[in-house]
Amino acid sequence: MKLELQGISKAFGSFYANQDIDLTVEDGQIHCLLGENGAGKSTLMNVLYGLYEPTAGHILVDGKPVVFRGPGDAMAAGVGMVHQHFMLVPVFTVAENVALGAEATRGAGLLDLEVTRQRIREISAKYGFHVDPDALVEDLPVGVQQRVEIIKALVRDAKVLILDEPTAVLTPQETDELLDIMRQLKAAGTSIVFISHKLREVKAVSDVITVIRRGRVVGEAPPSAPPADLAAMMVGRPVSLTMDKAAAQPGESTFEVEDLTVTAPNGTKAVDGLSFRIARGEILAVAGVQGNGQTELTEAILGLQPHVSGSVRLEGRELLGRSVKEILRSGVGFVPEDRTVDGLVGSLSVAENLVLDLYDREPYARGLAMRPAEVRANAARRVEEFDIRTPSPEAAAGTLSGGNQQKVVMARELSRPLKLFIASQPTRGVDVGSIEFLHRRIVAERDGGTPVLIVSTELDEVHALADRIAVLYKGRLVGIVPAGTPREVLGLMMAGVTPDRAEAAATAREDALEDNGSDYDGGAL
Amino acid sequence: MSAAAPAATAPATASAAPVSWKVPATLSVLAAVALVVFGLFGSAQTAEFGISVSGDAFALPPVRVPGMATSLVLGVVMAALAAYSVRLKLAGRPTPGWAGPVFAVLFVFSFLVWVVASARTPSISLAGLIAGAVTLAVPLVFGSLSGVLCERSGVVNIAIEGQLLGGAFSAAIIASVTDSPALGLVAAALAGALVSMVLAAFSIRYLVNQIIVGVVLNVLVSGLTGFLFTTVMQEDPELFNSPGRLPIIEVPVLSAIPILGPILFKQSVVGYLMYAAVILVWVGLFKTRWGLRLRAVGEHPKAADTLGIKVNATRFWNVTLGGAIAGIGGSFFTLVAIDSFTKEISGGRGFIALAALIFGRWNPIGAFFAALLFGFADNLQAILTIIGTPVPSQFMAMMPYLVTVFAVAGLVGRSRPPAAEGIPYVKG
Amino acid sequence: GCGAAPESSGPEASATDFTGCIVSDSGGFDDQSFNQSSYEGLKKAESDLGIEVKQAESKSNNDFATNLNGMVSAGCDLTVTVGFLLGDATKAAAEANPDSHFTIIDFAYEKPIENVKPIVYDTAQAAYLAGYAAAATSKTGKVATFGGMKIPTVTIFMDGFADGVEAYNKAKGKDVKLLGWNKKSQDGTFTGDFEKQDKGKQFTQNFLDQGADIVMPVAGPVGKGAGAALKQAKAAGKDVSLVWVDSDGYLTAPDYKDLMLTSVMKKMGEAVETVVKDDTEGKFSNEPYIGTLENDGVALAPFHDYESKVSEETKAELEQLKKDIIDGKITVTSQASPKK
Amino acid sequence: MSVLREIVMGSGLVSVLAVVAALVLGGLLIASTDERVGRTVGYLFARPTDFLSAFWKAATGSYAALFQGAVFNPREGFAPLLETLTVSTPLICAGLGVALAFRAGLFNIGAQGQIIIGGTLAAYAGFAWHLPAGLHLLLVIVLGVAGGAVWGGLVGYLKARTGAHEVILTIMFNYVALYLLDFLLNTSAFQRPGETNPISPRLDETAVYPALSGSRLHLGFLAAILLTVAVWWILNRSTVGFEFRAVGANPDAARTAGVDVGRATVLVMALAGALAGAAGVAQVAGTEKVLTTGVAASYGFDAITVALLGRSTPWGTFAAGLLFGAFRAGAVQMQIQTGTPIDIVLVVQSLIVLFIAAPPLVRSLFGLGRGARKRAAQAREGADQPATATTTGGNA
Ligand SMILES: Nc1ncnc2c1ncn2[C@@H]1O[C@H](COP(=O)(O)OP(=O)(O)OP(=O)(O)O)[C@@H](O)[C@H]1O
Ligand SMILES: Nc1ncnc2c1ncn2[C@@H]1O[C@H](COP(=O)(O)OP(=O)(O)OP(=O)(O)O)[C@@H](O)[C@H]1O
Ligand SMILES: [Mg+2]
Ligand SMILES: [Mg+2]
Repeated sequence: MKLELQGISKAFGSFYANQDIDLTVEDGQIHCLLGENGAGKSTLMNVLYGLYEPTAGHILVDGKPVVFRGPGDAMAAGVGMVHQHFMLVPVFTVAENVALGAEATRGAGLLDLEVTRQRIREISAKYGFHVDPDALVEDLPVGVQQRVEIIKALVRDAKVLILDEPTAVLTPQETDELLDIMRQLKAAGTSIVFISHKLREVKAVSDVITVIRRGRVVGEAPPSAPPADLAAMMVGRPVSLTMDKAAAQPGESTFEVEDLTVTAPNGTKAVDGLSFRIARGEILAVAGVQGNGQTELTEAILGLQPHVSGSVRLEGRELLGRSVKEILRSGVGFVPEDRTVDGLVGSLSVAENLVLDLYDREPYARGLAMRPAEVRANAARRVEEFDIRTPSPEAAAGTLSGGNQQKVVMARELSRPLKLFIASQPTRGVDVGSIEFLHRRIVAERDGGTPVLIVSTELDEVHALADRIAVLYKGRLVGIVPAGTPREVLGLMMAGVTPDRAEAAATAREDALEDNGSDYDGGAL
Repeated sequence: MSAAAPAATAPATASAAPVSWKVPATLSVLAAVALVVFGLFGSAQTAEFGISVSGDAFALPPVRVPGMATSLVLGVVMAALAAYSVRLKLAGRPTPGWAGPVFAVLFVFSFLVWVVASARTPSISLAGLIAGAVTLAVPLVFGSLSGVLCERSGVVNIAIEGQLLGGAFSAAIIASVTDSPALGLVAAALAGALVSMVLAAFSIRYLVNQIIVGVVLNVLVSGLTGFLFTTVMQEDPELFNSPGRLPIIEVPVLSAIPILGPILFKQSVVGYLMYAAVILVWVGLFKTRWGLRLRAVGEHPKAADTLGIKVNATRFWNVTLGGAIAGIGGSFFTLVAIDSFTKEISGGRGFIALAALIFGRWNPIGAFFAALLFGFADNLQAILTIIGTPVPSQFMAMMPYLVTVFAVAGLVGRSRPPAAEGIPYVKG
Repeated sequence: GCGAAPESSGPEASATDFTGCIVSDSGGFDDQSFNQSSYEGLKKAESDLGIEVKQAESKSNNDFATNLNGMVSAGCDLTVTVGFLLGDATKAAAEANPDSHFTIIDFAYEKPIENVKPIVYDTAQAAYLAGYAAAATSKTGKVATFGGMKIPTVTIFMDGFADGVEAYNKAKGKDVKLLGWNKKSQDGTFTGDFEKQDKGKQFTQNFLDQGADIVMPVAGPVGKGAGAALKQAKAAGKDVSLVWVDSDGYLTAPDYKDLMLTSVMKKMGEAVETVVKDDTEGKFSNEPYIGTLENDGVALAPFHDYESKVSEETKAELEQLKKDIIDGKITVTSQASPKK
Repeated sequence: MSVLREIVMGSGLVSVLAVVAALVLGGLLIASTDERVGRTVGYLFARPTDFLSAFWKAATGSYAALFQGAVFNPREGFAPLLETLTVSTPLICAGLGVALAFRAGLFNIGAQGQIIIGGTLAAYAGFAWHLPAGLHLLLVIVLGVAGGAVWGGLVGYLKARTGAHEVILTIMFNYVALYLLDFLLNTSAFQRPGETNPISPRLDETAVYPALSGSRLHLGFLAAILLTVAVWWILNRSTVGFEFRAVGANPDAARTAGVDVGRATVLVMALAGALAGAAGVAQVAGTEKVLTTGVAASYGFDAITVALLGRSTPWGTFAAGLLFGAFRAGAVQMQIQTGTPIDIVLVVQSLIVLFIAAPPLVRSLFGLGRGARKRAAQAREGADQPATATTTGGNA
């Protein structure tokens, strides 16, 4: 199926997220969209999928103009979409999620899930998915959830499949598998629109690349184009793709975790006998696929997890068993992985969020009374220092853009004397400029002599920040490796392979991997 | 194809769950109470339980049990269960699912034997107790089913009370004017649906906080029915407030089965509708396309939207349907229980229904049993005051409410509402 | 609407310029109990005597004082207040407005007030007769009563009823049991409010299940629930009957008239009308009115359809009991009886 | 703050129009059941002016009476306004309790029970003990407030400990409180000597709020103002208030920031109960001066509407309390003067709340339409109500 977008514009109020965009996706083509945060990629795809009505422009399917009044129309026309944020009902089973909206019934509206299960099994067999139709989606790892999303599209006979940042949450291995699947789909005649920030993948799989900047198409490029050129096209200026920082000057180890075990509510050990140390002036980055115990590890250190055993000592003081407040007071800075859930109170002002864990201390409070003037003064300082783009410090934090929300959290946590700094996904969803800034702040904190624990699923970020890298798999420590460890090795470790075996396997794989995929190692874009 | 594809299933390293002391501790305390209070300090009188009411086909003789001895035996069994639960806990394993209900039944039985044996007239009709529990539960069940439909589709329904009251009023006035209780039933459903439509319109179309709308609708319906009662119905009760009653329909033979017969096969249309509604809503919610979509818009409206499901329309019509169901429940007051309307005839039962729905974890069957538990406790306290307990009547009247608090705090605990409940869906 | 317009619509002329007013307690004028009876008495005075009537329903206790003040300023000559809850408010209003007259139903003051006439009832006397009649009529040997809330104006019915049953047992050497009220412990079965009629029905069903065949609900509208349960039982072939309270249920609750053994009447409407009449004639006094069997303020209603089912012997005994009570040979006691 | 902002943003006009719309609808209802209107409708086509004038008279007559009962009448001047303030006192206090809990993400349906328990303790201290003036009243207030606090705090404790839903708990506790009071009023300790009516002795003169002479307005209203200020301070200027708001808007983030959510839950429910307890004190030591089972009237439930109408802000609640107080006070006069059933006031009240809550509806009714849905969305975002509190099921 050939899909054409002609002169598409989409305005939100007076702001144009897409302006006069032309895009043609040929039959059986993998068409890649590149662009920085907020460039308008998702908006364009939402228009294509019938979720947004375009302000101007047409969509043509096989040369004929079509109007999509809703996703139903788009699906009927053969367009399927896997959203950036998964559109799965967590409490439904895989089969229920797949059936939803296109249910097979046995008269009288009775669901016939068996039909759906059968289809899921067929598709799973064809593409090598391992998906249990009766598993609850909320119990599944993200990689599998993503396959469910793809199955949803395939079940509806999608001829054009939109994949919006499908690899953001996957391990390198899972990513490779997904790329394989995409090639198979392409071979079967499905067109794919693929959105990703990771140039390595884009180059590996796409037939043609379109770059979007500030809502406009700025050019097309072949997959063979050098990464630096692509990055420059996206951002509109030359970009340095590597982070340079001075070598660490580790001091004594003041943060020690010993045999830490966290039992999840369902009885599984989310963190299983973990031991490591971090020295002053050192960054330990924890890599691993989401859901392998990173969340529980950081939350256990902060005292947020109920069933914990082992020992966590900071400067010789045991932290386990203390309240969150005591732990924060003892000098732990904490950036949670999901800022909107755990980091910010969206309806409170930026100023209030900047003292969210300091509100009852001098100078922001005296006794029971808070001191609004101090809170305001602090806000003015931090907004300035961290370049937080907000209409005013009194604006509700929830109205800021994602990157700026993240800066609020970081500003708060980095604005007091720390003895330990923990940050999960410190730059998730943040644009290049801000990433650079936040990374520099983290490194500065390290250089000030604070032990730093970073958790990130982005290998690029791990590489950029880490002095040492720890890899978690199913709650266990697979190993701690030095900073320069190649991503292939890390990828295998993230799948549970021990460091030495991973190294061996990675060397073997590298030879098999396609052309220029491995010479490009950095690239925060 | 990647050669190293790991099996992509959930990591399921089963190991020692963090079993809490809650269940073993609760069971132990209850077993001790049963043994000591019901057993050792129980009355030695013989307790008599009637299991047939006159009219049953095969009238069974009442069951008589010695008070103290029975309670002691039951107490020992409960203590054993509690000990088992404690042992499992010590071994780091949870108490099996069957233990709770079994224990509850034993406890209730032991309690019954104890109170009956120590009453002035140590004899109660078990059949009557249970039949009455169902009767008292009827409006609660309808009310909580309405709540299930609304909240499962994402709209908080505090207006159950108003829906019941509106249903009761319309049933009375329409049945009176048309001389047809059946039409009254239809009118009740329509009135409930109308209340619901206001709830839906304000919360979906105008994005008004759903709790505000619910609370206000209760007041509105109360005021409106009160006003019309005074100005219209009271002016000519013959014409406007004598709806006649829906007949009790007995299924021959089956209705004569002891205990079960009267509750299952000797009901008014509304009573049968209740069972039908519970089953239909359950099947509908979990086994049909309609239910799948309904639950989807209540859990993740955006996902439903991306699959071409009209979120707000789905919500609107299901909230309306819920109102219709509650309206039918309201007709119970004026077409079944008695045959006239008075102000506030629903007497706060909408709020109990709300509690039952949460207690029943947003599940029709759960809500049904929660309502039944409430009806049981309520009827039991009534019967106990009749056979004469030394406990002051006001404390007996508290029983159903205290039982609910105990059940919710002690046994049920945290429950998970539909994820998108209370949050209006705005596209884009 | 397409009738002809009337030529002129002058105001209805009132016969006197006397204004009679009434303030309810939170039960409201449709409580099918004392508010309603009193209100109907006043309405009767309106049509019989041509007085002007104003009414104010109280939604809560807070409204009492406001309503009373409103009545006074609306120029009420006599204001009827209903129930002990209005005791304090009536006293205050009466003392503040010595020229206005008041009468209060079901409540008497320790120290009489110049311009307030209490109307109280020794309801237990009539309930005693009802209890005797019920005990004599019961086939199962069990009779029952229940209340809406545990307040003296309710329990006085139950006390009298209990004594009547007891008197029958003593006289006949029988053991008719009373369910739902224990006079000694002053506790029993209550539905908890005067609203939930379905609960009244269920409670009555429970009484039937426990073997009772005659039930006296003392619960305002909730009594209808009892009627409904008994009607259903009767339809199922049971021989059951109802004892109504306050008014003659045969007339005021016609739905259940074929169940109506008798009623314990407390003639508040008549009393109110009399007080109004006296006042229009300038004969107001603050002398408490105590309704008794003697002055026919309380009475046992006729048996109506049950005339043939109650034995002549019982009727004669009831006559005798009534005489004995009037003569003071028998005193029916209740904690809630008005003090003379 | 939100009231001011509203006026500035032009929704003050919408509020006025909402009241107008509700009054018109209520007027239609009053008129349609009026006797004279009923008669004129019989010859509507023959002489429609009769009908219209009867209609107009019925509606405006009722509202004129309402106004005279609530604000001003020629005979008594502004005395009715004092009555309005009196009636609004318990509404404001209990409304503040509901609002405070709501801001912390808790839906407190339990004000009714909290008023009852507070009122009971306060009344007992007032009639059973005989103490010097000043001290006596102080003790009455302390006991009443403490009673409400315990009753509310108990719900908070159960929720924090077991996760039981506060909606269930508060509903059940209302009933338990009522029956407890019913029981107490049937014991001689709570009855008047020599009587068996369930009504307590009058509170000692030393135990009641001093009243403004010639009216029922008592010092409890001043207490209500002080409490409004206090709640405003707690919510906007104190560290605990900061905790409450954070917990209410995002309990996860609050927990991560070191707030003890369980402790905050207990504390906020106790404070909410204390405020409702103050409403109980206003009842027994202010207006009624005795204890009966009707001590809470329906204030506990009205308080929910008052709080929500006031957008759960202290001054909004205060204003909504005054509005409802005016309606209650006026309704009494309306009933006496025109015989309009008092229930109509409930209808008008609820219509006003519905209209005020849905500005787009009012705009379209008055032809002011502009992007109804969008503005509604913004209004919702701007509202100070936490998202979590709009579910019956948040397990904060
Ligand atoms: N509903 C909306 N209302 C207003 N502005 C919007 C809306 N949706 C998106 N935008 C704006 O449109 C721009 C494009 O957003 P879009 O989500 O398409 O970016 P993107 O290219 O997908 O970015 P990312 O790489 O972060 O996913 C952003 O500036 C965003 O703020
Ligand atoms: N639904 C919306 N309604 C109104 N404004 C919105 C909406 N969504 C986003 N915006 C505004 O659009 C701007 C960009 O938001 P978005 O988070 O998409 O930006 P971004 O380009 O991805 O920024 P960042 O890189 O910092 O994440 C912000 O100022 C935000 O307030
Ligand atoms: Mg973004
Ligand atoms: Mg995007």
